[in-house]
Amino acid sequence: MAYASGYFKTDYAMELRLIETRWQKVSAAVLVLALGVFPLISPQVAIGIANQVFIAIVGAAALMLLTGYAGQISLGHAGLLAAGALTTGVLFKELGATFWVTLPASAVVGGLLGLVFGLPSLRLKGLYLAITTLALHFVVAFVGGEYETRRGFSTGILISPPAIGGFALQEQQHWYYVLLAIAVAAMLFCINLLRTRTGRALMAIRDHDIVAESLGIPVRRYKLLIFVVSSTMTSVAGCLLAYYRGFVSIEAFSLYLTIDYVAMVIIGGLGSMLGAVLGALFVITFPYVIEGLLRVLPIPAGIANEMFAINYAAFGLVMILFLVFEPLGLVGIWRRVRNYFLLWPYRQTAVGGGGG
Amino acid sequence: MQTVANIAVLVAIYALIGSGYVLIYRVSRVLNLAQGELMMLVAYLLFSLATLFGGHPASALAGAVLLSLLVGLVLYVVLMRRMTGELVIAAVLVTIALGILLRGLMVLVWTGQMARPLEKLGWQNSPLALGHGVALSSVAVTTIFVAIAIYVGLFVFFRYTAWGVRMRAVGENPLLAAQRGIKLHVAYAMAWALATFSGGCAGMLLALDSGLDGTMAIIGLKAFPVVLVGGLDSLRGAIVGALIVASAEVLAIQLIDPLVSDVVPFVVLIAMLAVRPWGLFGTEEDIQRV
Amino acid sequence: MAEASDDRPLLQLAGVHLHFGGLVVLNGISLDLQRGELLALIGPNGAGKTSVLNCISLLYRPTQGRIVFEGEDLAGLSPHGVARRGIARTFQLGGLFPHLTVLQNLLVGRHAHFSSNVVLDGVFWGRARANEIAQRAAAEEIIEFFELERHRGELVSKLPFGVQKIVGFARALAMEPRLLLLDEPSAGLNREAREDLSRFILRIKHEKGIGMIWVEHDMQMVADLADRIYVMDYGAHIADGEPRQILADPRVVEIYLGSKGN
Amino acid sequence: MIKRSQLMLAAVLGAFVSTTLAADSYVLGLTGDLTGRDAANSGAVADGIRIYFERVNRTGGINGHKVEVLVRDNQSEPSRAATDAQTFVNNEDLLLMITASLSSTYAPTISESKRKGVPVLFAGGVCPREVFPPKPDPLLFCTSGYAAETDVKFAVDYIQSVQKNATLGLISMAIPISRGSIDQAAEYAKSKGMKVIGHESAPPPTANYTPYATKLKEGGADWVLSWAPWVTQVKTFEALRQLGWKGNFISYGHNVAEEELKRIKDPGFLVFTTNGMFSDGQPVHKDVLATAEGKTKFPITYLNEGWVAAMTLEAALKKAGWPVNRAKLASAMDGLSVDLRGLRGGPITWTKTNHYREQLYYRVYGWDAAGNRIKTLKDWTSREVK
Repeated sequence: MAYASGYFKTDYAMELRLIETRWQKVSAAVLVLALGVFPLISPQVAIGIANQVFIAIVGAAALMLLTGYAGQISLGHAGLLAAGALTTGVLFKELGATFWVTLPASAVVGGLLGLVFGLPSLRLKGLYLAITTLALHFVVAFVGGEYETRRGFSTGILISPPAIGGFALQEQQHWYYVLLAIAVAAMLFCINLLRTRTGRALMAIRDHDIVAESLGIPVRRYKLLIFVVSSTMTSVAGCLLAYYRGFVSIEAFSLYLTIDYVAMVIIGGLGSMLGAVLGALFVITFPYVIEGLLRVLPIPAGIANEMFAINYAAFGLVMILFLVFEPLGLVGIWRRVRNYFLLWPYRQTAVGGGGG
Repeated sequence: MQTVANIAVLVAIYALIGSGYVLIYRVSRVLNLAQGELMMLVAYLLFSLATLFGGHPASALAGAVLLSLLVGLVLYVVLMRRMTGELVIAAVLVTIALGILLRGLMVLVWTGQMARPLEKLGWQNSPLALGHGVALSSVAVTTIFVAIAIYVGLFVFFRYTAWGVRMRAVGENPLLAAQRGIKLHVAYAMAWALATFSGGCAGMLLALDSGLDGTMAIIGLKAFPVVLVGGLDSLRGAIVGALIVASAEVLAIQLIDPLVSDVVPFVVLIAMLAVRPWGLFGTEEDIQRV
Repeated sequence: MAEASDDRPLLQLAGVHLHFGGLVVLNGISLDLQRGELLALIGPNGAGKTSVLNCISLLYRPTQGRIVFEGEDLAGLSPHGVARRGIARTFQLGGLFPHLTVLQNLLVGRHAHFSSNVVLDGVFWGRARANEIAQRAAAEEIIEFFELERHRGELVSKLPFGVQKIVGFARALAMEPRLLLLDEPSAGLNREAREDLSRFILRIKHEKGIGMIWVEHDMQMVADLADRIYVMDYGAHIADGEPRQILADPRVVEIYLGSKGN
Repeated sequence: MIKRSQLMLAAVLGAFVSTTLAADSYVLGLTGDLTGRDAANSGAVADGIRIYFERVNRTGGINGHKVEVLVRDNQSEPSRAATDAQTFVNNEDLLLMITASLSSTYAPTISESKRKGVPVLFAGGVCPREVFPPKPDPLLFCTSGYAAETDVKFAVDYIQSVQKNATLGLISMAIPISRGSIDQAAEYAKSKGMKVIGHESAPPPTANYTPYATKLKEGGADWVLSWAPWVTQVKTFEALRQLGWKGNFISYGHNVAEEELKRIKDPGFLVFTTNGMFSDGQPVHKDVLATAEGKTKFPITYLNEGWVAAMTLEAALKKAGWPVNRAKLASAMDGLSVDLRGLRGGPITWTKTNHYREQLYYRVYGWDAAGNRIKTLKDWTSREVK
């Protein structure tokens, strides 16, 4: 993917670099700088949105691995997020556990649940798998709800901010850097996974599971593996969400949350990690943008309440438009725009997009 | 005895909602997760028509029925037609998104408040004593009869009418059906219209019995385990599924703990998915196809 | 690759039956394949040739009979276990992963030769990185062998069908098998591509000493290349032996003429 | 393309700017269930507050400054409420958050308010435990009518005062707060020597309430008590009547109760409430009617709860003066007493030890079939809040 002429690869190790050309180095540096400076110059609200985006990126990347790359459709994402958050809440409330205990514990619980959520994938595909994971979501929600009610935490569990070496993580700015680091780490993990053996095996299973099997890939083991990996990541995202929000409540993990995440990977563009990032960014910021638009437009105060119904309907509409008119998602648009500028001033139809 | 009557009513409701899922799935292999919103929409349309023609309840009802068919048709032509040939899951997501859109629009148009179409029609939902100490509301009794009528109608339609047979053929093998000159889009559009109609009937009857608000969409989702237990592509399955789920639910309320009733359908569903994922009357190869 | 020195056959099928419901697909197929032998499997459409391959790679489980590879009964294995024992195959329609590049497809073929795990892959550390570089070099040899250099980075779905078939062949060879199952590799290829294909098959036989079962319709190619021919019809064995002798066999001629007459 | 992105940018900036430019007015933030399943309650509270402050602003504001209420919708979903609360507390000018939605949204709101020391007023829905005596949270205040435990005890006492040996049936919605309160009602009624025939709990979306009603009827209940969202209460009652049940049903009077009594017209359907109904015809009721006419999509009788909250807030802001900050407002709210002029049975009084109120006043309303109007079955009865 060399953009400039005069860049030559001299061994296979060079091909494994993520950032190759000078142009890429420059743009990466600009991106790092922009991300680093952002919380220093932005209002609190914007930093808060960014923080939500970072957590969503972790969850969306996990779902992208599972659905976009391994082809396993899951509607249990909210249940897995809930599992992580709930593990955190329970350990905090019952044992007073710290962040260093709850985070790994959430990961373990997520992994185990991933095994349970993944078992149906050995027999079922597509729609039926989606429905089974949906059913499992309801089981998690029921267990969580019963726990909260029976223990008298019916309006949710309040959680103290995580303390890292006596420093409590409370300010949006501080959260920003922590969550940014985690989101970047999650992305790197996924990108690495996808450019190595595991990732190729997953994509092989997605494209042609019988062929993959006859090439020596233990398909069943890989299906379970990716469910476990994805669920662990999701559960960790749930743990982060619990700390970031400062509360855990099973009602926060409704089916709509699953739909949000599915929307992220679809709108972003299935089969692309960049898509997971763009999707998370889009879905999280969308309501704020619509709200901002409606606020700029002259709307009589009397129908202020309708604004939210408009927001809600608009989300549905945008999702429909993406599914119908841009099945490649935001990544598809991004590639077209990029190719346009790469080839400018020559007019040419888009070349096949290999990257992402 | 009252328990039996209660089960019968719930079976009728679930079977009606379920028929909406089955009709679309059977013909076009798309799972319509906007079913709850569609039945809610039809119920609201009835409410508006009832407000308009308060004095003519029959014309309001007839209007709502016609509109339900039209809504299904328009939805297919404008939206779902574009999803033919796309990934199944993409089509399902479109229906989810459609549900979100519809719900937002309905709040905009009708607000979130409880609407009571029965009053607007000028009717009374008086209790009917059915003997042996059994009583049901008149709308509940009507629901049972409507469910029977619609199911009989659908069976006759699919077995004996030319278009019914064609729609079945499309469901079984669209390629072959198209080669035989059956217009796929017409069959799909009819499936959507019929599904909106029968689901809409459930919505209207529920609204007539106990009013109409935003929660109706969720009731649509509650009937979802029903069709999965019965088999997504079988009308007979929808009846049996409704029977199983409704009985389990009512008996759980009656004998165990009302709190369990909410989970029971999903427990039944998970058991079914573990043993026979394609449902009692579903076709097995569907699993490979999707 | 350990060269076993025993003179047992590489692969042995003994009385293999395959039934689907009431349908008899294979009816008592028995055959032996020696190391480095090129066995052509011929017969009219529906004779059950591909089913034989599917039984060997365990995509179908034989209803009855034994399949022994290098002295090991395959019955207890899974399909991926069979592949790891050294049996590779190609597919009639290519069976490629359309969203992967040629290089990635070959690397999937080398899956079993990696020794990393998911965690190492994720952090791209140590063995994972070393593996990627080493396997990349191995894949590059295959690319060179099949003269696929200029297609290396292309998505396979964008390649012409003929090239796709070669990539499928290359992917199977990338597995470093001792037995190669070829399912109509020449179908859909033009003459020039068929000549390339013949060259590859011969080079594999002579340079790598891999045993091959080759399902083929092109009788000219079969006559030119095969060591031995095995003829099937209606799931049963008709004849086997030297190409010259088999192609002259009246029963074989009748099957082919008869099937053409239909 | 460029145009659209510019518009987008303008919109986003606009959103930020509009929340930061309002520094010369009192800025309050309301997060409520405006389109979710509690919209009829919460939406009306939000409308009441909005309409009240519109009038305040027209007539010169408070201490010469206008009141700006930023409104956000949370659909009673905790994650949306968390986002709303976060947006509010990060708005430097915002003085106080108002919440009007189901209790599921309280935890995130409280959690955010603590981070930045923003006082919270619970203006609709149940009051959280943290506002009750003896040690209320210094930042949390509540004006809403509900009081869960005290409510159901009053109702049980009322039933017993009407019928000594009633057999009591109980129905809740399967949400924690409702289930918990009805459990308490069961315990309390048993301790009072009543016969209690179980506790039914219907999930939020229920297609048919008849199975629950059947169980209550067959259990032989002659009184049924419900403390739940309105749908569960009224649909269970209607299902009971469909079964031919002849007993009395008493349920908590949410702000929809007045319209519902007029609709149902059943002498056996009673509501107990802390809010006076508009049928009382107090001057304040006429004032609300005149002010809100044509400004809300809800029946005006729904607005009482919002009006109470707005009257209280007005008093608090007046007391806090100008300039004001979050801490100053919170301390002004400690030790505030607001005369509600007949919207409730008595004033709202907050002290350092009580951010709820010291006395609760209940009334029981029912339907007078002969007079075809709402009638008061039991006049204001006060209960000590402990």
